[in-house]
Amino acid sequence: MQNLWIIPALPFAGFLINGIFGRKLPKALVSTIAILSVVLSFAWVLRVWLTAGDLAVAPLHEHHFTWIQSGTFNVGWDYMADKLTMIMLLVVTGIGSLIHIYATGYMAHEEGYYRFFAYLNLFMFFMLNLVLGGNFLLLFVGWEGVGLCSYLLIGFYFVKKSATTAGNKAFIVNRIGDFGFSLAMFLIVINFGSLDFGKVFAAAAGKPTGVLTAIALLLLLGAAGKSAQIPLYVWLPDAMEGPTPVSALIHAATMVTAGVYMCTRSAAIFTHAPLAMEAVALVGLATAVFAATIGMAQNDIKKVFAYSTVSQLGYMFLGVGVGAFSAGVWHLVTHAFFKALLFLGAGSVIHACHGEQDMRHMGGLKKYAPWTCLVLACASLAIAGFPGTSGFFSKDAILTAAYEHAPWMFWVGVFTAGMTAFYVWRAFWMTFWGDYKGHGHPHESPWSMLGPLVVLAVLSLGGGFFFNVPQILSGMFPLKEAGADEAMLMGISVAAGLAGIAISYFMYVMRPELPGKFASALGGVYTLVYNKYFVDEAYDAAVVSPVIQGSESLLWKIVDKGMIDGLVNGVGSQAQSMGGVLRRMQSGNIRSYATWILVGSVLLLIALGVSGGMTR
Amino acid sequence: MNLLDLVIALPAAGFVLALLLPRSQPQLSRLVTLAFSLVTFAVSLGLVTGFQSGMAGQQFVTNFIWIQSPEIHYHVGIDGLSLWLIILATFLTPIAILLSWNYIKDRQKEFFALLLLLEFGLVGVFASWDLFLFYVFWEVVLVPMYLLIGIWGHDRRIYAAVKFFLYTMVGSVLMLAAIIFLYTQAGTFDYAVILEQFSSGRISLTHTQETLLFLAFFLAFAIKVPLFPLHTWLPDAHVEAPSAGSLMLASVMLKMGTYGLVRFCLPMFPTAARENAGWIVTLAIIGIVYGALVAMVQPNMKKLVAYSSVSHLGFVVLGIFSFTQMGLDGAVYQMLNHGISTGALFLLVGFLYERRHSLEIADYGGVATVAPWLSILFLVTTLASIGLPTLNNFVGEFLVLQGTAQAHLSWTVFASLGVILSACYMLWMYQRVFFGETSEEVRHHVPDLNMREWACIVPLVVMMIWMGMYSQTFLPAVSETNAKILEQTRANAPLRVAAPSTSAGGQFHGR
Amino acid sequence: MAGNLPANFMPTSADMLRFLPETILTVAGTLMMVLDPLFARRLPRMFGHISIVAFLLAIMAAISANSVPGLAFSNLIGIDGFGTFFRVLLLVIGILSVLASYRYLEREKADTGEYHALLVFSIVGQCVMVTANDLIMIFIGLEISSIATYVLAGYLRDDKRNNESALKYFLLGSFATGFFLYGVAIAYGISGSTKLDEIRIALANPETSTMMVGVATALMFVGLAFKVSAAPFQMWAPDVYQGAPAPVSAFMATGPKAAAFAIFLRIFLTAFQSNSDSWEPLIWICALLSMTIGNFAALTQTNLKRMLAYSSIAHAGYILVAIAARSEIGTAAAMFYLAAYSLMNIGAFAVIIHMCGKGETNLRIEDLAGLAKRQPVTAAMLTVFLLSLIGVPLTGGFFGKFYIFQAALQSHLVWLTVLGLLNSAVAAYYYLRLMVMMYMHEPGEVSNNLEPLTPSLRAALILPAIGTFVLGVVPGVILTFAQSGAALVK
Amino acid sequence: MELILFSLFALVAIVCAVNMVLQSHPISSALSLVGVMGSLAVLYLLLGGEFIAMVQIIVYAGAVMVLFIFVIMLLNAGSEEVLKNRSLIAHLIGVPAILVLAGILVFFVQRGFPGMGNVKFGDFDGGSARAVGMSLFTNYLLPFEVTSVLILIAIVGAVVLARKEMD
Amino acid sequence: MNPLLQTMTGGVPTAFYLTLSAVLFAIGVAGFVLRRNIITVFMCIELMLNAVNLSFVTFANHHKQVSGHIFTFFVMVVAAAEAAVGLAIILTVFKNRQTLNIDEINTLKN
Repeated sequence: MQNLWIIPALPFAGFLINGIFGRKLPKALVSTIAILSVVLSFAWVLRVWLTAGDLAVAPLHEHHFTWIQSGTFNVGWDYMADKLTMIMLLVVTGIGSLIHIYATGYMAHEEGYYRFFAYLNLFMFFMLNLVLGGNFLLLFVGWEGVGLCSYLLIGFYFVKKSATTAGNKAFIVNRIGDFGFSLAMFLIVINFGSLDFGKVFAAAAGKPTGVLTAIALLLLLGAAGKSAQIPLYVWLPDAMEGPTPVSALIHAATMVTAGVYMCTRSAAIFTHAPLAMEAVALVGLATAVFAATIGMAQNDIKKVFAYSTVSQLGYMFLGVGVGAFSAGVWHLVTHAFFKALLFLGAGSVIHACHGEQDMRHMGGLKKYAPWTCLVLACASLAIAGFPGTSGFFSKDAILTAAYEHAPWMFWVGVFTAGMTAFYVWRAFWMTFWGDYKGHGHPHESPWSMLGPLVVLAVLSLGGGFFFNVPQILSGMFPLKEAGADEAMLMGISVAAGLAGIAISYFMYVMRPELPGKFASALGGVYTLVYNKYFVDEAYDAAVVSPVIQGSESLLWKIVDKGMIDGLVNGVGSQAQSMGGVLRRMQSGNIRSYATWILVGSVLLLIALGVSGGMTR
Repeated sequence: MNLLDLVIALPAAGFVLALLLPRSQPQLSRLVTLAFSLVTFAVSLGLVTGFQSGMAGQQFVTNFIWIQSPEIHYHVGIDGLSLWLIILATFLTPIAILLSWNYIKDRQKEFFALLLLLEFGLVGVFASWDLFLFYVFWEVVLVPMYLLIGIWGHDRRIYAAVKFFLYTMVGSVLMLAAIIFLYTQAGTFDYAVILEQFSSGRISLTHTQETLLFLAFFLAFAIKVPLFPLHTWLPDAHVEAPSAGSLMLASVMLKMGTYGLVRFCLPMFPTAARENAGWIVTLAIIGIVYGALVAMVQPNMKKLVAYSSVSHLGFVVLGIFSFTQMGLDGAVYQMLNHGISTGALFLLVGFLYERRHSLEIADYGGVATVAPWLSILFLVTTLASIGLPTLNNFVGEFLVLQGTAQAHLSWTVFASLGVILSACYMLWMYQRVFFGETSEEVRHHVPDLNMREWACIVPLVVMMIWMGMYSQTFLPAVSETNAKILEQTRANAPLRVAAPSTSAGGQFHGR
Repeated sequence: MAGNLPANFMPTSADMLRFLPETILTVAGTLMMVLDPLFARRLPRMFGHISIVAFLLAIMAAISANSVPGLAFSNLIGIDGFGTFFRVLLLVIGILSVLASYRYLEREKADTGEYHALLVFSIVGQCVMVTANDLIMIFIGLEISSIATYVLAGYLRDDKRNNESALKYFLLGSFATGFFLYGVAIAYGISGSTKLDEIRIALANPETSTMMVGVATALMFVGLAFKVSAAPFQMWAPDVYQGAPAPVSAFMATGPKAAAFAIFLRIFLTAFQSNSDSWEPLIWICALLSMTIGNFAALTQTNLKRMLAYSSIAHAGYILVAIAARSEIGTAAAMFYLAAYSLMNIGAFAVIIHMCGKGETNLRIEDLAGLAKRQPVTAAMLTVFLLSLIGVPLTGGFFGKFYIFQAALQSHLVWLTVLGLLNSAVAAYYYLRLMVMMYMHEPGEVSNNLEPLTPSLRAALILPAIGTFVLGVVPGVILTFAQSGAALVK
Repeated sequence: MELILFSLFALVAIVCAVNMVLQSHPISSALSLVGVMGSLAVLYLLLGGEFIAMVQIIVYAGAVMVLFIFVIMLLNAGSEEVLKNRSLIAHLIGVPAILVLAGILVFFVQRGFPGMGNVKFGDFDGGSARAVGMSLFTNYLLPFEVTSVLILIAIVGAVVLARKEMD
Repeated sequence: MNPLLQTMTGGVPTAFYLTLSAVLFAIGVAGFVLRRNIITVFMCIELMLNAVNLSFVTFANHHKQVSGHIFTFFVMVVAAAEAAVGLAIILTVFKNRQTLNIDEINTLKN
């Protein structure tokens, strides 16, 4: 028995302690509890990883208690762990611990310190549930739970309206995704009679393609919500309202990749639904390009990385979509390294510039914050796919698979890679080169923050070597032997990356006046891109305001108050007026009363007498 | 005189006793009623422990003839369906009393006494196994709630109270007609016997008769639920009622309707129920979406919660008329969930009202800064009511939707929209009330929870988590009963159709 | 048989026993007349006490008389469960009316002797009605009761409203009586007898012209429908009830009505049973009309007495539903309902008597405002009566309605039942208005300077309240008796 | 012979009755009512009701009508031309209703009793004072006694209502 | 059969009496509804009663029974009693209102 439950339990304990007593406890203690809980669960993960034997052959299963039972259907609170799980666990707990450590420094001077760490631990708990869950429903538990935590953490500065609004947006958009997810689950139960991964995937092969496609597409909708894919990506950029460690942990490294994990987990279903696979690939690709273009025109450093996250997630989906699940997961892992690093670095930059986020007011930081500069360079290299860095391997794996699937996808992917390299390095140059345009004196961050950065830097540089996911997962997703022209493809993608770096250097270091010119030259296109294609505005105009307006003026005021209540009250007033008529008959005059009696008796006489006459 | 009778009798006794107390010291009446309600709750827990799971029939039965002719029985008993609803009633009454502890200023003794009378009626409704008795309790509930709203309510209380009374009255008189008609057919009001006669085909109704009877019952229940478009009494009643009133109304009284549907409409008139399921479900779904949309734009917290109830109970009706085990289980479980979570919402809104004396969302904002615990508990409740997994509502909603999906996937698709929308209106309200800058009034008038309020809210929060995490405590009993009911809906249906309309059906023609 | 004496004309002791209650009352009434000049000044309350004692004795007499049921006085009267039920009911009504009158008479400084004497006498008349087996007795009883009531209605002779009420009641009443009498004449013409049982036999005979039977039915129906204030002959009721002294209105709305319904049942279910198929639809219509007119007209009333008058019209409608059922259970239902109705109605009027003040100045519904704060007991009692009038379970009103509609449904009067029940939902509205006033408004000056409940009025409130509950919770006590009585109507 | 008598007094009765309704002054109405009663008394005789006929004359035409006339005098009620009519209904609906009533009543009584023989004077003497008195004091003893209550009430009532206000 | 034919055989057809009574009754009703002087209205009631009495006596003759007469007798007694009370009521009304116009006695109404 590996007691997997300990893994989520530790952070949960941390959450409880900090959540309930945190306000009274000293910050030091709070942070120790928080960090300890995560680190310990990381340790436990390692222990399991080392002692658990070959998970590919015998995945771990733990049934704790029956959660829901109705008729023949039942869902247990089951944890299961195979290699995929373990990778996710390592990433989540590992990076989780790093970011916790980092946060102690970053949040040192914030209000509600304890609250922050409580939420963070809660997030870890749910994320680990998501990963460990042995059936769709338990996965869904984590799925919604992390959504909740992201809502809480985005709205951490709850006095800021923009923050809380962003939080709501995140939650609600995710709900739309979950709508798809839950429908998928209903279909699964109808067709498989269970939600256990084991049962479902075992039976998947036998089911009609139509059903599987429907399920897969609905799952994709869910994944798109969680992993910020078109059309539901809109929440992620706003999510940057949250503190930077949150952006790093939740909106870069772990939560947003849940979609990828879920698709990979349900590979058995997807592989039998080619149409859905195609959809996944297209969505991924489209998102990748789309987000990348936006990323090129942003000036808020976190926004840049946010869009880059969206785009990179698109990459992962591309990988999954073209059937290279392991590649997708690999990119997930490496991306976790360098994107976390990018965000944390950005955090340290912001920290250095006293909370300034606009890159146009930065620059020349390399002499004020050398370490930050260095680690960000590593990260940027990795994301640009510089040969040897972790990003290089994973991205390459995806692109190769894409090429085998459909060459044009490869080309688009490469082009995106170029753009990625461009905007990341654009950000890099704008931040560290040139001279400082901000206010105050920028300063290097404390070691509590730099420490994790360094670790991550090492990972994002070397992660590709000692973290060969396809190898690890070969048990689940057999490796393809390298195609003939792989070297060539590799070359092309690297070239694209380098080109991107070069162009950005040219434009932002050698000829800093160029970008402005470009912008004015491009004109309309530029404003379009700069404003993120007005997607938010479009959604607002097309969906949000009509719904609210309609509900307010039509449903509430007209239907509810006007029609239904009007009808009810109308009946009442009718009754009253009928009473009024009767009043007027009651004239008080004896003779008219007598007349009524007379009339009544005449009618009675006729009725009875005549009816009597009829009978005989 | 078994435990159940005790649970029924205690509140009544408390009611009388409280009325007899001297007007001079109201505190006494508070204590007495609280004591009674607590004892009742304790006793009712005995029902849980004594309840034998595994036998779907009634338990704790007491059955003796109350009125000779027409033969009317005092026949009470519980099964998995009524058990938890009774517990819900007994569980919430002490909380309601605590909630009103300081809030009620004038005529306290009457107020608290009426709460006990209400409890008496509610328990009775859920325990009755005699149609007449059921109707008696059904009406008994009406009066205290009418007075609670009308006397201790807010500005438009009278309009709300009368509206509430008349709405319910109209529905229930038709039900009375149906009950009497059944009596003329069956010669008894004893529900068990009537069911037996149905299933043995000794009563056989013509198709029209069955449909009309079904509709008569259904209307009464649908108004109580309330099912769109019969819901407009609810917002007024909630907004005008004192917090305790809203609490009991939303948490327990609305369940009378859904309970009636499961208990009576399905087993007695399966054919009609199945035939009419189509439009009923349509109304339920409209209610789900409509309620949510209207709730979204309410400026008043209680109204918002009220409309959210319309939406939530739409789920219950949906589950009931899916005629699937899961749907039914979910529906019943959802009754309890709604009782807990919406009850908690009204409780918390009540706390806010006691502080700020306003229900307008606009008058709040930034409460989280000054009252962190209040806002955290409110958040948990909010999350529960929008169906976050590991909290109670999720289990219910999931089962309902799953069950419905097994019946008609298209229904589920539309109903699930409600899940999205619920997040919209609840979170939006939460944001406007608790987040943002803290205004001066709020800063000064909104302290954090005090001990009494903790005592009120904590049990509910605990229940939310318990019911969300370990539904096995509650569901098995429910499932067994539901399985039986479903069995009846299947069993009775063919028999009725088979019954030769010439021989048996012919002699039952009303005009 | 003119000339030679019939064998059985000498009244036997059994005859005497069977007529004992009326005798007791008559004696008491006469006694009061004798004592009036002596004690009217000094002991005004004495007469009330006397009549209560008389009523109690009469109740015992009635019950003991029921132990030897049978015809008496050459079949002019017959003692059966039915008659006894109504006798006792009427006597109880008498007691309650007396209790309700004490304070009122004191307040109005009216002479008590004649008042109570008339009350007692009119109940004598009603007792004669309900036990009569012969149209002559019915007619005389009716007239005794009516004439006494005419006088009572105008008892405060200097009060314009009293005069008018008396005049209206008198003129229209005699007018209706004329019709009734003509009907009797024709019935006599057809059957050659005025005894109900003989008429029944004669009418059942296929030779008799059903046309004239119809005519007789119609004319008698007019008279009776007037007395029970059923639509379309209800118009006098609101004016008369409003104008008459409050205790008298209470009495008029219960005593004469109950008696009239008793003979209604007797005549139509025995004498005219043969052509019941032809009059049943008319009762159907009248029932519906009465319920609807009564309830809807009451919706807009502002005067308490008037509102109760309309409500009593509506309740007459409910009882007609029971008659339309034309079954034993229907009869029993009607009897039970009359009992419940009388209790709650007198109770409600007692509250009015309590609060109306000298000269009946406070009769507006608004005058009830805040009563629950000033006099919770009074308010609670009125609430009980109102809930019973609405028909909320655990009250006599509810069970009565329930029982009536059960009878109706067993006679397949489905639509009448549904309409009736919907009507009762409408009725709920105006009864609720009173509760709203008492509980949900702040006290007005009326309830602020309201005199405390006198013992007699307290009794007149609490006894009916208890009765209402008893009838609602353990209806068996009355029900079984009503059923046995109903069985005897033949 | 009988027919002539009947027609004569029937005519008188009807004429008086109509006159009573048409006369504007109550006194003349009262007098014509006396006329009606008188002629009815004769018809009673024809029908063999001697006793009733006598009572009709003595009690009715005598006592009761005198009482009426006394009251009319007492109140010196003038002719009612001055009184204005306040009930349209009575005329709009009343008049036709009355005509219908008269019509159907006549129709019914004529059709209702087919083959009722003739009234021949003297072939029924059950209306003699002896016969009536006999049955009044045997079979109809009870109502006879009970009427005393009626009379008593009438007296009390009249006294209560009509006496002068004391103190 | 033809009434005239009956007259040949002597006597008066019973139907004639009944018709007369019906007509008188109708006249009484007419008076009640149409006249405005209370006393006259009251007298119309007496007329109605008389009409009814005629029927009773006729039927008594037809059935060769005394009970009809008895009934008539009691009707007369009642009529007398009613007259006493009725006139007393009229007196009080007149005392308070100085009018006998039935149309002016209409203060009690909605």
